[in-house]
Amino acid sequence: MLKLPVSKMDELFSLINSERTLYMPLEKNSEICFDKWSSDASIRLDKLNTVKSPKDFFFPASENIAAFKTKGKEIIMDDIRSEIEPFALFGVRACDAESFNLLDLIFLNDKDFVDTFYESRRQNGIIITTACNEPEETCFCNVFNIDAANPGGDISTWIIDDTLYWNSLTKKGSGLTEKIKKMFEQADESEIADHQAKISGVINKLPFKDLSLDGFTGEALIEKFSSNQWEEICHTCLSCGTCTFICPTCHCYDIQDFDTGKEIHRIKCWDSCMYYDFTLMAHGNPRTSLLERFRQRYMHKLVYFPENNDGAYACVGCGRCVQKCPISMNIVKVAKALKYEGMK
Amino acid sequence: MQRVEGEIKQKAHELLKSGVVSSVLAWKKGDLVYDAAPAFFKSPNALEDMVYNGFCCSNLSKYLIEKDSENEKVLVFLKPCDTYSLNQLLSNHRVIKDKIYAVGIGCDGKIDIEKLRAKGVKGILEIEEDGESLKIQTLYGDETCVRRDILLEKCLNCKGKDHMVYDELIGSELSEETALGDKFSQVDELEKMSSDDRFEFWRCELSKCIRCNACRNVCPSCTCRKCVFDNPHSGVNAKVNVTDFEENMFHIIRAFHVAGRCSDCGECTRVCPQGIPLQLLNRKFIKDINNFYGDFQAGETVESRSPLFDYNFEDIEPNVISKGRGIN
Amino acid sequence: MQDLVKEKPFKPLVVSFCCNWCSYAGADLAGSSRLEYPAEVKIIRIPCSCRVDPLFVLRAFQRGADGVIINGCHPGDCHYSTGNYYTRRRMAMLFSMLDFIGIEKERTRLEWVSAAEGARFASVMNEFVGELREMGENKRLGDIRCKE
Amino acid sequence: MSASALNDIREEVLRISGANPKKCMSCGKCSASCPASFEMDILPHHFVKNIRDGNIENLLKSKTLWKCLSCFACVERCPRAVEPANLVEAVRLAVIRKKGENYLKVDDIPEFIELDNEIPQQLIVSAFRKYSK
Amino acid sequence: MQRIGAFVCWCGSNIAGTVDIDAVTKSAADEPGVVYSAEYQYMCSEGGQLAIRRAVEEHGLTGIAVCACSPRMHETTFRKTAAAAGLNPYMVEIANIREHCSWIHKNRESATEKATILMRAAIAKLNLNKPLFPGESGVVKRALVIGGGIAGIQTALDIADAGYEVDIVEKSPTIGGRMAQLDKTFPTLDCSACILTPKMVDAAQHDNISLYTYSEVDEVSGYVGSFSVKIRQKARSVNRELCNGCGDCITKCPVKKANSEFDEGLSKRSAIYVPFAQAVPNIPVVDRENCTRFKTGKCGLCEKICGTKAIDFEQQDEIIEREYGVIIVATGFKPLSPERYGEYLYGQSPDVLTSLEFERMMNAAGPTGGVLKRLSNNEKPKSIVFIQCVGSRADAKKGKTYCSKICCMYTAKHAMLVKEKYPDIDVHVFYIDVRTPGKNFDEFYRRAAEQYDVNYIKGMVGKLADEDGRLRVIASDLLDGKQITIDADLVVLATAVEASPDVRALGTMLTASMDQNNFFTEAHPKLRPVESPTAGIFLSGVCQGPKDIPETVAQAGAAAVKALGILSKNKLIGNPCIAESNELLCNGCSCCENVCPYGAIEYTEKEINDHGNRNNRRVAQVNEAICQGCGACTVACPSGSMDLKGFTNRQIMAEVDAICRT
Repeated sequence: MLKLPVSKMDELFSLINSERTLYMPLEKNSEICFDKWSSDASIRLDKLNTVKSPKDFFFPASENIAAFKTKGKEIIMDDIRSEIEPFALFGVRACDAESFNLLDLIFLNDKDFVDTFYESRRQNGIIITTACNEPEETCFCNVFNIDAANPGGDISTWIIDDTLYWNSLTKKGSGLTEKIKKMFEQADESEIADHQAKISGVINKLPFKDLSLDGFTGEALIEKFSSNQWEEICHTCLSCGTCTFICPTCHCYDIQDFDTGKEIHRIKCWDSCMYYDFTLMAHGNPRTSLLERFRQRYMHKLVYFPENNDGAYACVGCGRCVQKCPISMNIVKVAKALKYEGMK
Repeated sequence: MQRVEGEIKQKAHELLKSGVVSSVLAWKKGDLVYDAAPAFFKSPNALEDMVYNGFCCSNLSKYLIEKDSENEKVLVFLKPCDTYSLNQLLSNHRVIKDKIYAVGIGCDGKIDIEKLRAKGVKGILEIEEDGESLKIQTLYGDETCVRRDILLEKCLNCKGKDHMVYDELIGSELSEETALGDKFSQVDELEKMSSDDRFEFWRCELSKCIRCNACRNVCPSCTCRKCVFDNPHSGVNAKVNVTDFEENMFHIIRAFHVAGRCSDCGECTRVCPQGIPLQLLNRKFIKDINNFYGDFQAGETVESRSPLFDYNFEDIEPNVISKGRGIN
Repeated sequence: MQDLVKEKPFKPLVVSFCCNWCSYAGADLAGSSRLEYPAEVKIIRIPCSCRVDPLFVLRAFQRGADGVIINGCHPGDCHYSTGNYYTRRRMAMLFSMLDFIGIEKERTRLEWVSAAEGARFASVMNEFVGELREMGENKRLGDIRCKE
Repeated sequence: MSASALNDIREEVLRISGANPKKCMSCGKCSASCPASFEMDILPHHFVKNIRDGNIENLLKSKTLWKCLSCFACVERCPRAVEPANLVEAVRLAVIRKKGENYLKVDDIPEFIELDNEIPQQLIVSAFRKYSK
Repeated sequence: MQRIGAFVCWCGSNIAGTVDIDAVTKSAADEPGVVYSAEYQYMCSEGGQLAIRRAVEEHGLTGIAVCACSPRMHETTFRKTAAAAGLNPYMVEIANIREHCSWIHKNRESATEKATILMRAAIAKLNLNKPLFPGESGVVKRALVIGGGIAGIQTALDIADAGYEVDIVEKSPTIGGRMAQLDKTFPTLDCSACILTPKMVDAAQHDNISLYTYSEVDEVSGYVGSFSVKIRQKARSVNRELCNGCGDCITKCPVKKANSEFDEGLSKRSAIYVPFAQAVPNIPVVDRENCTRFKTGKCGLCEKICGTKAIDFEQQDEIIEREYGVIIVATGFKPLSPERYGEYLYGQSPDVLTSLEFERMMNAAGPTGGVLKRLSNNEKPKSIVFIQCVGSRADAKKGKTYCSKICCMYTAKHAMLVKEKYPDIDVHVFYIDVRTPGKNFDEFYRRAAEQYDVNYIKGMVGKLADEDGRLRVIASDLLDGKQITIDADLVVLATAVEASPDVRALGTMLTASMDQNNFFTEAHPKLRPVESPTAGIFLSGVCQGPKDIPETVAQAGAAAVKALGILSKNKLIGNPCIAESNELLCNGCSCCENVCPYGAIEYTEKEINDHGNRNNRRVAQVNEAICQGCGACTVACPSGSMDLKGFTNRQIMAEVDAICRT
């Protein structure tokens, strides 16, 4: 473990930026989001979660994946793949860091169907996490065994009073650390123990800390699926995509074509299961009602995903949906409403 | 407020029990103190969770759309500003008046929890409304705040405390004008800027758009079965904004499609997760309509006809505006 | 080297919507009177100016138009009696909104051209293209994908 | 008086009166309705025409200015809402402002008003202007 | 996918002189959907059309793009060519490379580039064209004329003479209208009744004409070709079949104090009455408001005297439902009441009359038997003053903004009639302008001034004052610049022509647009002056705007011809480029309905099968027979469910895209 006075952080960022493009939560146009660091940027590491999760660094909202054009009556396909520059994300929270592992399960796990666009971004990105000093009332990462005091990623950091603690966890992390090591002093893990305990203390007071997901298993699928709770909880859902688009783990996308007049761009873009045209096919849509789409989202996160991925829920407890849903619907409410369905 | 909540609950209880209505559309208490979600209540027992407090911001009229297909009557509670939306929906035939029982309820302005967070208040556990001041308990100590400072943007430009349509009123004495000034002041400010600065301003704001459609889906005037932006046959559909142009187009067209029908309820601004002041676009249209064609407020009456579906022989020429010789 | 590369004069792309009954006929008259106006102007025939959806105007800008001009019958002369009155309100709203978000107001125009006003049609087009030449390329409302 | 000064007066008269002499169709209804017309050198319809044509100079000197009773019969009767009395009033004002000297002293006014509290404000103001020439 | 043929026309040197035809033809071949491209000297010639027909056959073309002159010139030609080749005529698009290109550009390079782009736009649109089929609807061979004045009578006679059945609905108990009230007509001074009465009789006796007097239109639905109308025949209290028109009832009626509408209230009539001697039909009406029997339940003298037992106090309004192919509006006018202009003392002095009242007084069958007298003292007047433009040419707040057109002429007529009969009476006419356009009109007016010594004074009357029983007219003589006073014994006001405000309700029923003065709007002010924008509704007479008798009759005939144009068809073939609503997308919000100038959009509650989801929805439906295809609704529709066939959103966008694709 290494450490460095907070006053030298700018110097550190400058050094990392010289190695690879550095992104971190910045305030710009009264919005805080991950953006390209510069010496005069307004850094907002105090902000717990950016509204937009940093998942778009690996899985962007839209991406051109192919292009075609015609020459006379001939169709020519263009290669539009571009080289991904190495980059680093600083200030990623434990929950968001875990979300990348979940996305890996989708885009990388099946070796026959690797999303190479995602893959090259993953390979080129280093995730530097920061422990959460002041968890919000909407946080429930502990439910998924994520520890805000041990935030994970390639490198974990803690900002405790005037000191930044730095700990590499992976080979990629160590690689970067090696290059900038000269700035740091050595530190001992015991130095952060008190701080970690303090964070755990706050987490123990969080309103949703006791949320239980017992019983959300494949065996209970039919009972959960056919629960009559769904109708009641989905009734006032607006079918907007807020929850999906700010969720760090949602990963559905659509493929659409755009004719620029000179060529066709084939665009991969985020989709939301809350939209009525999600899974719309030539014959129609297998999910015609709001209830079905709403149910899909939560069944996917809480039942289907863990069933297919060794029990990993497609949720990291970041609390974004709890904060931002226009009608205050969120995964916590759903989990509570369905708690007893299918419990033996 | 608590008394009004009691009366509202009692009214709901009474109408549900007597069978006048088969469901009640109101707000439901959640786990967090500021959580007041719109919800339907179908039995008198369920009414226990009903709540009416400073966080009940949702404009419930949106949920009345196409309730006519169901053969039942809904009791709905509407704040003064929500009744404009209901009227507009009635005049667009999106709601059938016979299928609803509208109770107008008083409102003294609703609280924007995001404004509280923006003040740096974290880990909010309890909020106690004590007249004009709020006592807030957080994970990190107690705070206080002046209520007026964290009112929703829409409440700062309140349209007034009169209900435009209702079957009966409850707690209208609660109503208190919260309007602080001219509702067009922000539009005026922007108009005074140079074209370049305005462009810069809207680029900054609209570039934040994540195209989640919350503004559209919450809007009581956006009631299309299938939005042009969702319709693959329209030629303009897209699921995300790939370029600046798409960000601009989505919001210009959305504002245009509700121009003359927008009841200025401000839900678009409230629900935008990115905090884009979308209501300004609608306000600009409202201001223009007022200036060019005479004062008009959509939803004031059911009979009112959108100025865009009307004309006058002497209407202003668009070039006069676009050449800057007219208003601005 | 730079001096040798002759800079191409800017040719604005103009989409001109003309109603079938008055303005299109006016444009025809400009043609049969051999009244010149810039070739940058391309005309789309529509039944009435009230057929112009703001989406079409935005679409033209997206695809690289530098100016959009809508032409209809003079107020009171509409073939469909009231169409152009609606156009006038709609375009007043649209133009004002474009201005509000910072798009140069001179890029959009609504003109009344009767079937007898061939000369006027030509002079309006000349004037409009002249203004656009001075203004230069439409950068604010274009779609980068369509420009490459 | 220079042409531009006269034009300025004309603009000012149009602004103050808010009337539009171009609406006049020369029907003469104003003159016909005017109870003071027998004493006027320039009849109301002619007055309007002069303003429309920009012949301000002779209006400034005309008897009509001081013979107009401001009874508004012409305004009431004018079929085209031209408001001749307002034009006369505006020219009168232009003259008064030029003269810069009031024969009726402001100090005299309270006494004057005490005669009758019921006197309409407009009458007092009109009379004040008229007799302070 | 379409198989498109592109045909580029040289138009001799008209196009080929400036545009590189070869280059345009070659690049057309590369456009999507194009399987064949060719050029020809004159595409519109027999040879050119034959080339197109052959190409369709040889290459299995589904659409034709012609790059040639304006579609306003030859679109119809090429549509016919397409039809002759077995294609749907709407699978044709024209790129206007002559008027919009070769004729206005001199530079060959840029003209060729532009022609190529215009060609591309036409092909882009054509790729999205669909065959269109004009709708057909049947025609009910019967016309309805609303209003039985000279306009209505003339229209009805013309239609009836052409062999079609016509119904006239007239509000009052007799046909004849305003013209029947007139004494003489200008500029010939012939007797109004003498020329009108035969027409009234013709109308009544015509086999093809049915009269519904004392009737009003209650409800109209349907559209051109098949309007469905409810006519309310008000209770006359006299059985039309039994009455023989003897008039005994009228003589017997004890009530003699009711105001005669026909005499403008200047004379009295009984409670059971016929408006005037020549009334058609000659069947009395009981004025229930004045009838003692209806007021008190007693009396019934008429019933007793009637030899045919035709009096029926129990009679009820009768509703008649009829189908019509066309409707002609001939609702006429009423004179504006001058009471609002206090300065004229109308209603205060019995010696101030309106022109129509004066007309009655001059009539031999009128209230005074044609003797001119002061109603205040029954003396012969020595001096008469006529005042023109009463209520006309005014600011909207003060009267009517328009010129009533007929007043100058009828005032000259009145002045002349007075002078003819009583040369010793002084006649003065106050005018603002004397407007006499029309055949022999100015001559007529000059005759009044020159031969009859009528004193025309330019200027308006300020006010009238009652001076010892005479009327002092205080006015301004503008030519003298002097104030004048004239002591008159009689003052006649030439009041404005005004459309009766209750016509607006009829306009709404017919969905026929009206202007702010309650005159019906014509479909085009110059080219379609007798048609309403609403198909199948025609305008006859003053209901469209002020007119004199010859103009009214001319327009009545014109309206009849236009109506016959429809009646003579067995089927109406519509323009297929009309609006179409996609019921799956329709919100039922009424936005489109609000802007439709024709009332072509209706809403119905309908079961919609939305991909298996069935529910009842309110959806818009475009009536193909009424829609004219302007497209106003398509933009008002936020969801895009309303689209215009032949000019769809996608087609126009495709054109935009093609033009911008540089």
